[in-house]
Amino acid sequence: MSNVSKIGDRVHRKEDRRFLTGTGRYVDDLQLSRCTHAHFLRSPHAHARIKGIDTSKAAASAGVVAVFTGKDTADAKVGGLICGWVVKDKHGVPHKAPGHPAIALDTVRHVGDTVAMVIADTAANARDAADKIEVDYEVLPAIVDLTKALSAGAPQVHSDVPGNLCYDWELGDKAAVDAAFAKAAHVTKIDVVNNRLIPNAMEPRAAAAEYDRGTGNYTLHTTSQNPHVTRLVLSAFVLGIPEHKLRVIAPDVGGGFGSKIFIYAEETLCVWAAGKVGRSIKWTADRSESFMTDAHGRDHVTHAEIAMDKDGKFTGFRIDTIANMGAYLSTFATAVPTYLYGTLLAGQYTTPAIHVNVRAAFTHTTPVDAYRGAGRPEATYLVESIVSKAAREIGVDPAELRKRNFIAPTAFPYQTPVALTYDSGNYVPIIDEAMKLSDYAGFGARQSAAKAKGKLRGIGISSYIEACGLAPSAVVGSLGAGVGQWESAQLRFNPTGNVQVLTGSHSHGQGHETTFAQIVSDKLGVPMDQIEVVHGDTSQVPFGMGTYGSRSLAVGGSAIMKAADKIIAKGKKIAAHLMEAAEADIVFENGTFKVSGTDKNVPLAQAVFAAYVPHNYPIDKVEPGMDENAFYDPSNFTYPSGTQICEVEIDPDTGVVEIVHFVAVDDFGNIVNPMVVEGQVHGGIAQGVGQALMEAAAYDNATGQLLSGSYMDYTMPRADDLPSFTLGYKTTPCPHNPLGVKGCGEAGAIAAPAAVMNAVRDALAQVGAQDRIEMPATPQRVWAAINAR
Amino acid sequence: MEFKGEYRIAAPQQKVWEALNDPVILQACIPGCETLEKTADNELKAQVRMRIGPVSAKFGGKVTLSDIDAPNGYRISGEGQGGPAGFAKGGAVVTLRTDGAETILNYVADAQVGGKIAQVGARLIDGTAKKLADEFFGKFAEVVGTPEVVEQSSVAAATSASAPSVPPTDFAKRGLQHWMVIGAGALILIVAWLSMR
Amino acid sequence: MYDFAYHKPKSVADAAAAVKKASDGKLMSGGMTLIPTLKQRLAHPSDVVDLAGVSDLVGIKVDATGVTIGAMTKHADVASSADVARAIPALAALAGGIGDRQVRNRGTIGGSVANNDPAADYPAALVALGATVTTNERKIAAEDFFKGMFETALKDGEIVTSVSFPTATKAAYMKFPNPASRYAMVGVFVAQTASGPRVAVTGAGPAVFRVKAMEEALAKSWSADAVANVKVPAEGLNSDIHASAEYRAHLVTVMAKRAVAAAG
Amino acid sequence: MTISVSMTVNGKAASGNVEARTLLVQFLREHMGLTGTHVGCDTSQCGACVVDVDGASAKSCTILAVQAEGAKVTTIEGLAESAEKLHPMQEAFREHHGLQCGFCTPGMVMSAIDLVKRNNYQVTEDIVRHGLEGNICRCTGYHNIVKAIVAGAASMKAAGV
Repeated sequence: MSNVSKIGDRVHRKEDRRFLTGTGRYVDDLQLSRCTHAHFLRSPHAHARIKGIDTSKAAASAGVVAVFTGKDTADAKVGGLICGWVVKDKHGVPHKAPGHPAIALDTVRHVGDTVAMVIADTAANARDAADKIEVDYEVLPAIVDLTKALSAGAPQVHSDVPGNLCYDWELGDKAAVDAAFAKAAHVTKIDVVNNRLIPNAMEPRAAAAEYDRGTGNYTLHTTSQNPHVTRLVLSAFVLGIPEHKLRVIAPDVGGGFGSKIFIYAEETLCVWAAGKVGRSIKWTADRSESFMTDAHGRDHVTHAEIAMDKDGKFTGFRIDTIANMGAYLSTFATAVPTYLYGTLLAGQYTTPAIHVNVRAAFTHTTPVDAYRGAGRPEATYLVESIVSKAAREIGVDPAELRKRNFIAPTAFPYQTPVALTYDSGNYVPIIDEAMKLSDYAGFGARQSAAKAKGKLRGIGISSYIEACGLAPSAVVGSLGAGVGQWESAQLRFNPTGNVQVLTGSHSHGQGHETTFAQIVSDKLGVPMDQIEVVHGDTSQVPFGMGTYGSRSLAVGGSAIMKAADKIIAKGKKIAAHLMEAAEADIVFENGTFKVSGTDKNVPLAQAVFAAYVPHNYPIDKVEPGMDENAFYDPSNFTYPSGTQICEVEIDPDTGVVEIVHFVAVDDFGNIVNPMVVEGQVHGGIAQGVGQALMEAAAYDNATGQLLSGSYMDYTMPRADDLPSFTLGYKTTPCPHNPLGVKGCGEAGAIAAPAAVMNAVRDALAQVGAQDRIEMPATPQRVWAAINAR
Repeated sequence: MEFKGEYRIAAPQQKVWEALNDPVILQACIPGCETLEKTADNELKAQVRMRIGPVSAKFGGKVTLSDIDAPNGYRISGEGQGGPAGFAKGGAVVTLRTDGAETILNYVADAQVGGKIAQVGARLIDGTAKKLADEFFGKFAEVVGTPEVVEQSSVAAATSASAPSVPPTDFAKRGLQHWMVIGAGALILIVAWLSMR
Repeated sequence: MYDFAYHKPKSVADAAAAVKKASDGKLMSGGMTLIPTLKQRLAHPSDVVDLAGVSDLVGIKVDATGVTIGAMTKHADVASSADVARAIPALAALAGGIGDRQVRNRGTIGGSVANNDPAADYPAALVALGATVTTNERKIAAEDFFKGMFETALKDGEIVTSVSFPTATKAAYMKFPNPASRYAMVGVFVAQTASGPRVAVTGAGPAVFRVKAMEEALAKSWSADAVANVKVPAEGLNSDIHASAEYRAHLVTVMAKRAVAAAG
Repeated sequence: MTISVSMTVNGKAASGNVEARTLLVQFLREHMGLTGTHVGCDTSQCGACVVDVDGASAKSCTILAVQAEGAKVTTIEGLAESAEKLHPMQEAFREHHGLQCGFCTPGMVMSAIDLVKRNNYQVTEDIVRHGLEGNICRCTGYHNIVKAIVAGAASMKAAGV
């Protein structure tokens, strides 16, 4: 692989060899010396008062090192888990932030809430001991039904949050929207439920904490998407360990999809307890725990109305949403249904007046936070569902109605009525390409053929916009974020010319080790096998913000570009000295510094060597060494867009929905590695299809029990549930980052639910059942919709 | 999950009421019931060793009687703890009324399970309830005799292959009859059993 | 999982003795249900008696009258047996659709029938084909064997040694899987047997059951149309988050129709 | 109850003392240090733990170590001929980007090899999709896994493995 790669090449992944040979190193693979094992006792109740806990039998159980309860952590002044984004309500009042102790003190608030921690010499002994803890619960009424959580008389989740209302937030010009509706030629109304999802990264969360008594240093190996943020939160808010005494390492991580952004009780407790017992502690969730305690995603109920003029141009859009926070606020929970949702409700359209009201509610359920797409799938599902419904109501083809309302390519930068300024895009060619790839024109014939064999065929369109590449720190700060949103990079050349690329982003499947290397290879002309990408260790890598919100390439990649520019600038000074030329005459091409207009040249490796062995070196002008840092803070979000078209066939006898064709055409800006991008789109679509057709966290409304708590009842998409996908691209480069990239990680999951459901509704329209179906459109639900009287 | 039913019992109301309150009869009818004892006027304690398929565990249950209106009925509620398997709890309002020489028993019961059993065994919760109802019935039929069903409810019993010619509705009737026997305290034990899957 | 004493006897008699001797003994064949149950700590047996050491429980015999399958024969081996495929193709197809490939590579017919999970596939075949279960003590007709949810005619220490299926002139099995677990949400096995048509349903109720009305309709006319209008009452059928009793009842008819069509 | 077990793992004799309750996957990971075999669920559905036991794929989270007494077990670590030369199926996954986070990958590759062999090296997209019923991947949407296995079948046949 001693080749130089270019941006845009389909380069095979550098990380694959270790994953394919079983030599990846995930947290649970670590073997720590004298390691103990933690097990957490979980609440079986959705809401109960803890009247007493007797841990004496557990403490006496074989191999037990320690048993901790909420009292122990409170006595030790362990801080509560925090929410890092302050949302101010429509009156400017910050959201309600009830306490979230790592171990419940006197009340448990969801099934799976942590009640006690047992540490023993083996995992089995820890679990045996946990079985012996006796908890005296006084079971209290629970509220899990989101539509009732804000009603008078609903059980209260927190005594200091009256009516379970976390915040009542709005965005947009209500008066302008009301005026638009007053003049509307047609109004389309819709009620949608955005079903609660459980992320289910295949690697369960895990933590392995070490404490060095000699130095007082802590090390946490954990399944994190953002180890520096974990360190920051644990140090500054929860445990009070000085930041420089806590090292957080996120090694190979088996998928995250948002669920591994957050700072959870278990990881926190392992660090704290390692110090307390003076031994290493390891904990790996079993899948049951993942179901109960990984932050869930989505979970909205919405009523919306869109106003149109006589030509089908959207004139006003009003949205009323209730969003579920779960029992406690997870790390970024508050931002998801507000700044990642409300601001995206313009979609790709010129709708001039939009007003959204979001009320966030506490319930006795697992906390809800960002899951692949985070807010944007909810917005897209709503916008694209109501647009297709409007098209049916006014008798216009849904593709045509979309085109009529698209923002024109000449209108960028485009200011929406919901705060964002879209930077670039060109939507018509995208939908045209998607229509071509899906043979949209030929659908009628296929629908007739299906009908002849007793099947219902439908086609659905979803044209999404997302705001990603999170984001300008000044903007997110003004909106309440507790952290900056830049990214860091360091290019650390070694004297022999190879380079380590240290990034504050974190790869847990996205392929950074390859794409980031490609950027460096392209930019600096260094062969791929001379480049190593390092991430995930707070003591190796400069402070970084991690990976979420499709930000790694747009922000982290741009930081790498910036660091590379610094390398080139420094290299020019060295090369000018070595070639006895003026710095202004030096150009850098294909990994070599040249004196412009001559054949004199110095390869980068030679400049690097000179920097480390500065015997002949401009030491008065340039420092030795070749090691540059950069921090990049973008000037705007990036705005990937695209259109997906899904075609389904429904068997009315059983209600089974088969996806017969799925097309996605995206504008991700410039593409570094098409192979990796396609993989991201495939995976996103699968999760979106999962939401549309099969996945749902089911709680028993009366008891708050999680009924879909294993793969026996939570339907994960499998290979035979999905087709192969047809992908296409149209590119408008991002105008404000050096790579011209927009981000691709979430697009599939954002657009797919609406594409699938619009297709399902289109199919069901043949029997008048199009308004009787909600996600997930399971066979039972589809059958019931068809047969409803 | 909610059950309700109405039964005609060929016994005077006072006798049925006494049966509803007789731990000896109840223990005899509950398979796997190792102990059932009165701990106070309105409280019973039970230990049940229960097996369903591969599942086998010991449950401890506590039963409370309230709203007592002898001999017309009461509310019974309670819960069983199955250790790491989770818990089960439930309640029933039982009412009796005389009809000639016989007694009409009505009940409205609800049962809930939680913890591991609810999380991994959702598909079997209802079925287990039905199975347990059947087991109670068989046992009680031996002990007390064969009462007559006047009306069906949502509870139905197993449609067993061993008697394929009997339509499901007949099984449903048989299943329902159990509840008369199970009456009060036993319901909670059933619930405790449910919690095993 | 709680720990237990492990035994691997070499004969059925030793296995029966070992499980009887234990205070709370459990037989294990493929372990595909038992091990997950133990992992969830939903059982705490004192002893586990592994039948894998009893070699004469494995094998498939086919003759003119039918197919006899040893209790420890794996689903994958039934599915891939050319002899079974020739004698009762529907049986091979059913075995090939149990669980997933890895479950079929370990799970056994004896374990499946002895466990009698309400959503297991094999019981439908046994009942529809009129199979006989042979144990170390006796022979039991399939209909007498499956008693209810997870309940069989087996007594303590009684061990299934083989299952014998008579051939049928026509037979097919159609399964509608639970979308999450892939267990049968409804499975219908239809067979034209020497004693007439038989329709057995799994997954829908607490245990496998026959649908007399469909059998009578098929006796008059063996065709998909004959069962298409036979409705099964929803009362008494299973209900969960994936399928109400009504939906299951409906699926019984749909799957029966398809099974008859597939049987030809 | 401690029991001594012996088996052949990746062609080498392996033995150890385990509890009766020790699962094969625990034996492989904790006793042998072969951490390529993963555990992704507790209900035997995800397939991250698939290994080959005596020529058939099996979920090592649903087998007791004592059940594998005397067995020949092959794990993901036993496939590649050398550090440089991957098994054709591993190579196909790499070539077709059939993996992202890598966690399900070992089980997926082990299932794929079994699937290909059982279908006599003749697999179609449809056969592969249905044949992966016991394996869950959350990253790839399966598209590239399916492509990889179809291609891997051809290279396995060509390589005679």
